[in-house]
Amino acid sequence: MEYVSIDSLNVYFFMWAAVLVFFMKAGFVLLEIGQIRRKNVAAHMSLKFLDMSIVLIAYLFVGYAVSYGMQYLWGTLVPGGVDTGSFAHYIKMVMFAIAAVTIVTGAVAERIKTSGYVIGALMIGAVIYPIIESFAWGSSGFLANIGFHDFAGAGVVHLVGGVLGLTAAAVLGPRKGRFKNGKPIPIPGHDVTYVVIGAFILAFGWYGFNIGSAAFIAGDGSNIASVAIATTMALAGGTLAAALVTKGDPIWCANGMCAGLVAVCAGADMFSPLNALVVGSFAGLQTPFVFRFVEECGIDDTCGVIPVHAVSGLWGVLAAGLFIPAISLMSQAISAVVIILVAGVSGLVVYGSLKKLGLLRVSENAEDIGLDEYLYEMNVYPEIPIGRES
Amino acid sequence: MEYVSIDSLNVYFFMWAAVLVFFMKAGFVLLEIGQIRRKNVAAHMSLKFLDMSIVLIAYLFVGYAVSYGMQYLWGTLVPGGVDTGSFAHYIKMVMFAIAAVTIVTGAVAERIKTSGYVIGALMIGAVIYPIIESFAWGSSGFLANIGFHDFAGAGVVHLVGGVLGLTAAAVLGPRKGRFKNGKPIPIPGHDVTYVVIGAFILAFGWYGFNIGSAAFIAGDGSNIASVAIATTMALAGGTLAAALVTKGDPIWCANGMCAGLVAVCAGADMFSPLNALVVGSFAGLQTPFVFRFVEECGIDDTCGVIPVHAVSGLWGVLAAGLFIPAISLMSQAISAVVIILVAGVSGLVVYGSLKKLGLLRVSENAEDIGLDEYLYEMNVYPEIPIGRES
Amino acid sequence: MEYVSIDSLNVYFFMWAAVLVFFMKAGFVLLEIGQIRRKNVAAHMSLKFLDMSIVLIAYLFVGYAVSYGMQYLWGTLVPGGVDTGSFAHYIKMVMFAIAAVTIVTGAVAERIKTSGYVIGALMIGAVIYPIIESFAWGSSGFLANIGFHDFAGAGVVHLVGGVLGLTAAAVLGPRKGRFKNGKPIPIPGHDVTYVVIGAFILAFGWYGFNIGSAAFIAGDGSNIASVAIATTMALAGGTLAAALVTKGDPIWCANGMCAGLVAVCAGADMFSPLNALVVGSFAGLQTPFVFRFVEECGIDDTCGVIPVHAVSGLWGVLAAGLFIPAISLMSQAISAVVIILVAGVSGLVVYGSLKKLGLLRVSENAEDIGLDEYLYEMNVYPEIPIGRES
Amino acid sequence: MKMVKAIIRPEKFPDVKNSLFDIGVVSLTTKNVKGRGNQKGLVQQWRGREYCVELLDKMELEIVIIDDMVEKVVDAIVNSAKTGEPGDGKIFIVPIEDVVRIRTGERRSSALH
Amino acid sequence: MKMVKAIIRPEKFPDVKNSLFDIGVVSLTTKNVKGRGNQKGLVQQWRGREYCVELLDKMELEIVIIDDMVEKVVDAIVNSAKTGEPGDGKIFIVPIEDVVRIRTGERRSSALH
Amino acid sequence: MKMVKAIIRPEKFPDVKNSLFDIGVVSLTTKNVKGRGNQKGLVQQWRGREYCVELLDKMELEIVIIDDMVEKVVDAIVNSAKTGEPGDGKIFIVPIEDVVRIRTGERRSSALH
Ligand SMILES: Nc1ncnc2c1ncn2[C@@H]1O[C@H](COP(=O)(O)OP(=O)(O)O)[C@@H](O)[C@H]1O
Ligand SMILES: Nc1ncnc2c1ncn2[C@@H]1O[C@H](COP(=O)(O)OP(=O)(O)O)[C@@H](O)[C@H]1O
Ligand SMILES: Nc1ncnc2c1ncn2[C@@H]1O[C@H](COP(=O)(O)OP(=O)(O)O)[C@@H](O)[C@H]1O
Repeated sequence: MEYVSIDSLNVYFFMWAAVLVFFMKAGFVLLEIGQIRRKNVAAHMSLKFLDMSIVLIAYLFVGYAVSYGMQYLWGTLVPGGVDTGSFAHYIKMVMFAIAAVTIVTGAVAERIKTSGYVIGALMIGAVIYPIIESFAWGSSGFLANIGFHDFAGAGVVHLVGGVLGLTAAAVLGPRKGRFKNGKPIPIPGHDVTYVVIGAFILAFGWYGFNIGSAAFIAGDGSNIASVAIATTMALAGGTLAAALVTKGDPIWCANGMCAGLVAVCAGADMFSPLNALVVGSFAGLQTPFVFRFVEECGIDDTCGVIPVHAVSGLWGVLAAGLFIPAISLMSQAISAVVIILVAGVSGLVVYGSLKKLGLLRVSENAEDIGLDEYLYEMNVYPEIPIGRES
Repeated sequence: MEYVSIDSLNVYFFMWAAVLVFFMKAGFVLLEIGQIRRKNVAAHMSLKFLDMSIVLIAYLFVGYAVSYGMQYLWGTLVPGGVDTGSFAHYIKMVMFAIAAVTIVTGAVAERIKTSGYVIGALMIGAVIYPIIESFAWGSSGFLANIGFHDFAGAGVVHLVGGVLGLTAAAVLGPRKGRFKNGKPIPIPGHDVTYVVIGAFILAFGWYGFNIGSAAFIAGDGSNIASVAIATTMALAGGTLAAALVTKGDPIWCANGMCAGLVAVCAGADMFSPLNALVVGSFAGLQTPFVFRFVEECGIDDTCGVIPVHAVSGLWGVLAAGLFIPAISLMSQAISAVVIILVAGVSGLVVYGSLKKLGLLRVSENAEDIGLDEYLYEMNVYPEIPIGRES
Repeated sequence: MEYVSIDSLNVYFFMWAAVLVFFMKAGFVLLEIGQIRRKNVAAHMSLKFLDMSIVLIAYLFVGYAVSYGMQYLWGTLVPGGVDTGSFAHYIKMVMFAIAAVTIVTGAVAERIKTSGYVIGALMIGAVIYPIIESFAWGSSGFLANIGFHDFAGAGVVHLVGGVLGLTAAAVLGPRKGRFKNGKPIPIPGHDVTYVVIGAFILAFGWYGFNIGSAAFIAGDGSNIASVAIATTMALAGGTLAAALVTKGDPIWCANGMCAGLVAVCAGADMFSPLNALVVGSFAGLQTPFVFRFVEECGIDDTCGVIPVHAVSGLWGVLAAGLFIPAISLMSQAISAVVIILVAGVSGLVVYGSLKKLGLLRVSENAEDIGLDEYLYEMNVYPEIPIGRES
Repeated sequence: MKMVKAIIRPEKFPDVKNSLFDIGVVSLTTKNVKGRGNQKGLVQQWRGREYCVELLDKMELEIVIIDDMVEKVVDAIVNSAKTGEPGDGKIFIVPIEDVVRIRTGERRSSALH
Repeated sequence: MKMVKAIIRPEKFPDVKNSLFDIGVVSLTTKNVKGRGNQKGLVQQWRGREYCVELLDKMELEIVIIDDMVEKVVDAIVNSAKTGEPGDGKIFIVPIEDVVRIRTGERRSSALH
Repeated sequence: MKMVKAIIRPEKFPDVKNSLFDIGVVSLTTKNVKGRGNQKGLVQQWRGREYCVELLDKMELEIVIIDDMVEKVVDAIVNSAKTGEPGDGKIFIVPIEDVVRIRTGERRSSALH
């Protein structure tokens, strides 16, 4: 009988994970479009297609090299190229990259220009995210060297995506009608079912994200099983805590579930089930309050990216230091600050410049009539009469 | 070259399966909300979030211990806890548990109180389901000892869930307007597409459920491949049979597909493809007729849980005895009776008590205006004008 | 420690892939119903259930034997049957078969009779597709012998499905109102979101299709990783190219993504990432233009099956010969011609005969009032008022 | 002939329909409308923050009848649609100069039923 | 001026539109309405069990015209909307006292087209 | 009493509502309607190919008021709904013979507000 090599199992394991992470895209699409108005749905989906395809390409040519070594520059990661051993790693990491980049759309929905958004996504996917990735996960990254532990990207993916979203939303300004005399007025989305199904698709893919963040499957498999348990408990805690403070409002349950999953990422490999439950619960708990606070600050975070990704990501990074003796809270805190600074400053520069160039925000007219009509003369649900009180 | 240990492959295999089973949640949500009215959709999704998060937690602390040994009580299943070997088993079984518990919502939709439903789900997930699980799958469970064979839970999961749903629906009483002078009046759901997509998501996850019910992958892999074949043929038979007796009505095709998948669970490891085809076909065939019969009995089984889970589960348990020489029909029958009794009596006690305490059924007013408006002042599709003749 | 046999890993790997391919069904359903009118949605979903269940059964009894050897005839592929080693292969190939067959619905939607469609699907699944499969993938298939390389079915699955769709659409004739004095008039579908989510589900499943087309996982796993990279780059190229020529129209992005995935199939095992990017991009690029051209020819290809499956499949087959030195362009071209001839002639015969027998096209009245009302007296979204200008 | 145009609460429609049936009025046309008046707007929530929907869902019935039936119809509607709370709606009486039955070309009151 | 208010089968709208166009009537307003009358309700199924939808989908046209056009418009509608089966619908003639074109403030018949 | 029946652009509704409010008119009923007139149809695309939607989304307001208010209401609507482009809509004045408040049974003008 022939036996299986460790490599072939781990490559297959990475494929499994990468494919699940890819599917998170469908989750993001549904989660987000459910929270926006029907008149902007096609345009929003277009952003999601564009950021995905552009980042997939940019990361092959540039991003992966920035993160993991210049020998990979310009797509030399090809059969016959430098390093066949990196194939599986590449495919996993590129899926992480498209997830990180696409977080931003949730914060800028219903008012950003396609051109500006795409340029921003390209900058993030090719440069900003890979730089931070290299700090934390690159060989001899400087955050890694000071002891930063971020197993599945609470910091590298979610805090980065969330902070970039925050800067973009701040630079863009709120949607028309979102505030009246400084008071926030909710702009209901168009489909709560999509929000919920999107969140479940995300959670499904998240198992690939978290479990697949293991560098290999240990001999008895316990390393990946314990990640799965931590992930599950954080998901449960995030959902339940959000439910408790909102009487079970399904929009918040969906967001709380995601928040719990974000927070657990940093220490999913080392949290006990109880740790994970607590970490996830707190993430879910803060979500509605932070969302409200962000609103009060005059920032229009369309889909709640700031509480779900930025704050939960930050909390997750710190919680790993708090709960796990082997991880230094100080290292975690310093790393969080570094990440926030790098992401925040880059975000301000990128979106600030785009604004200066007039590439960031659609015209008031386009916002009024809706981006779908404006850009595509398209009605996303041609047979459903329009029922919103205008 | 290093080789892969059996353990690490099997743990990974369990993770794959568990993650697929987790995703069934999204399938249940869509399948069920498609069959209810729009005015109750948010509230229904809230139930699904709540039962999932609560059972995930309760099963960690109590349920798994009830099923598989008191050494696991109070979450001692932690890194550094009693038994790292159980991690992967735990994660698979907790996903089975959330599936079993969530079957009930389909029978009680559009009229149950959140509090009552959640208490019921907690009782089922922490105690009732684990007890039955321990009988069948626990080490030296007494049904296992008399030769009960239930490979993937036709009895333990579906018959239990279906019978609990039946008791809950019976205790709750029908939705307002469901019967007129004793004659059943259909209350159409709001979205047939959701019913169909939900069923396909369920079937997708079901492969994880069934294939993942193997305790390990055999050396030549034939054990899991033959489960996959049986599952596929049962799915085909269930769909086709339901189609034939309903002229291809997609709601029934969806339900028939699920019924076939339920029925094959008991003997999916031993059924030949032809066995599975016959078993699945009969399950699909009975679905519309049993649904009609249940209606005539005055029971309002909103989403058809009784034919799809209870009756198909029962049929599957018996069919394993009928078709597979190595399995005793008598043991299967006795076990089915035990399961029906335990689930039925517990269901009557739990839901009966909740009714007594006034925690079971929403007010007539809430039912009239819709649970979403009543509980959340929420309109689940804010831009779609309301088109139902009231 | 016990080690894992190559067989058990590969069987598990096939199961993973097969289950993903199964899930493509949900993607096809959403992609297609999004592109049709609401009044025909239930009937269309019924076709999808019927073709799936019938082909699953027919392929077990006949199709697999036609493709891979008469020893498998009449379902002898059973435990205790001829060849346990074929189980896993069977389950993978039957999922490929249901995908191939179901491509046709996209071309004939909104006007085909259930009976005619089902008979056609049965012919394809039991005979036509297996014959072509045996040419290319069967032991000593004659196309295989002349050096035809079709790793994941750009020719065998997509070109076949697309050409059959083309013949069916041509024989059926266009939907009422699709052309006015020979000028094409678009008939908008009912849900662009479904189109997009359907495409993402398809892409997700496609990873199973492509990666799972590997006959085994190589010792270092690099064979499956490089398939994954090629698949990803083709998907990115197809999406981006379609976006560029349509200003990001999400319907075209969705179709372009699928077109890229089709085209990469033939050489996904040997394309470099750059090859795959170019191959996918061209597939995405041609999609809107070919669709327009097909329209101008007076053929009503409801969901764009011809550009996405037929033309992209053809391009993929040729591209493998163009870009990969080890593959003969001549063999690819000859094989493409053979496939087109066999599929085209069979399609004309089957659909032509069905037309003669009056089994192909619904009555004008049924088309007017909608198939759902006509066949099932069903309103697929009972609470959404009808808003299309009739 | 007159058109009785009644704006009612949608949930009262089944009762109104029945009491119209009792006085022999079967034919009618209905519309989903939105209205505002004395009744306060509806408070709704999104992500837990309240907003007010000013225009409330109402149902409009249009019933064309001979003059002699007007009071009967008005009474039937008032009695069956009333809850006593603001928002019960209004009835407007509109003159109708002629009626045609499309199926037959009949005119005036003979076209009505 | 009069308003011709016609309730027709939705599937007849394209024909009605064309025959109105032939007599020079372009401007009109349409609504999706539901109605009941002589036509029996629609039998629908859910899970294979039948139920009856009493209110049927109809389309309402409102066309405001000068008095002299009324008969022409009525004829055009009757001729194009008729199937001869119950449910073809009704036309109601409603007096209109004045018309204003919002764009210009024009009044009466000059505001009509 | 009169019914002022105004067909306006949906996006102008908030302005119209406010200017009606300014002259004390709160109560009104609205409908989503579709219309055609001088304004050209809307070009839409599907898969990049254009098609024309002939009937455009409009909003209809029905406001029943005492005769003395008619001119004020007309002015308020004209001023707030006008853009000057074809498609601004029309106002029709319809006579109303009586009004009933369902909640109280009140009649005529006292039933109006
Ligand atoms: N003057 C009016 N003109 C048009 N519609 C009106 C008028 N007054 C009331 N309505 C309609 O009747 C509905 C109920 O009226 P409202 O004033 O809220 O209650 P009530 O009639 O009990 O005082 C309103 O939502 C509106 O649709
Ligand atoms: N008296 C009426 N008042 C208001 N609407 C009416 C009246 N009679 C008929 N209608 C409308 O006309 C539609 C067709 O009428 P119906 O009686 O079914 O057919 P027919 O006009 O052929 O006898 C009804 O569905 C209803 O909308
Ligand atoms: N004679 C009419 N009868 C009924 N509705 C009309 C009439 N004329 C116009 N309308 C309605 O008013 C809307 C705007 O009219 P239109 O002619 O396009 O613009 P304008 O009033 O600026 O000339 C139309 O879409 C239609 O709904």
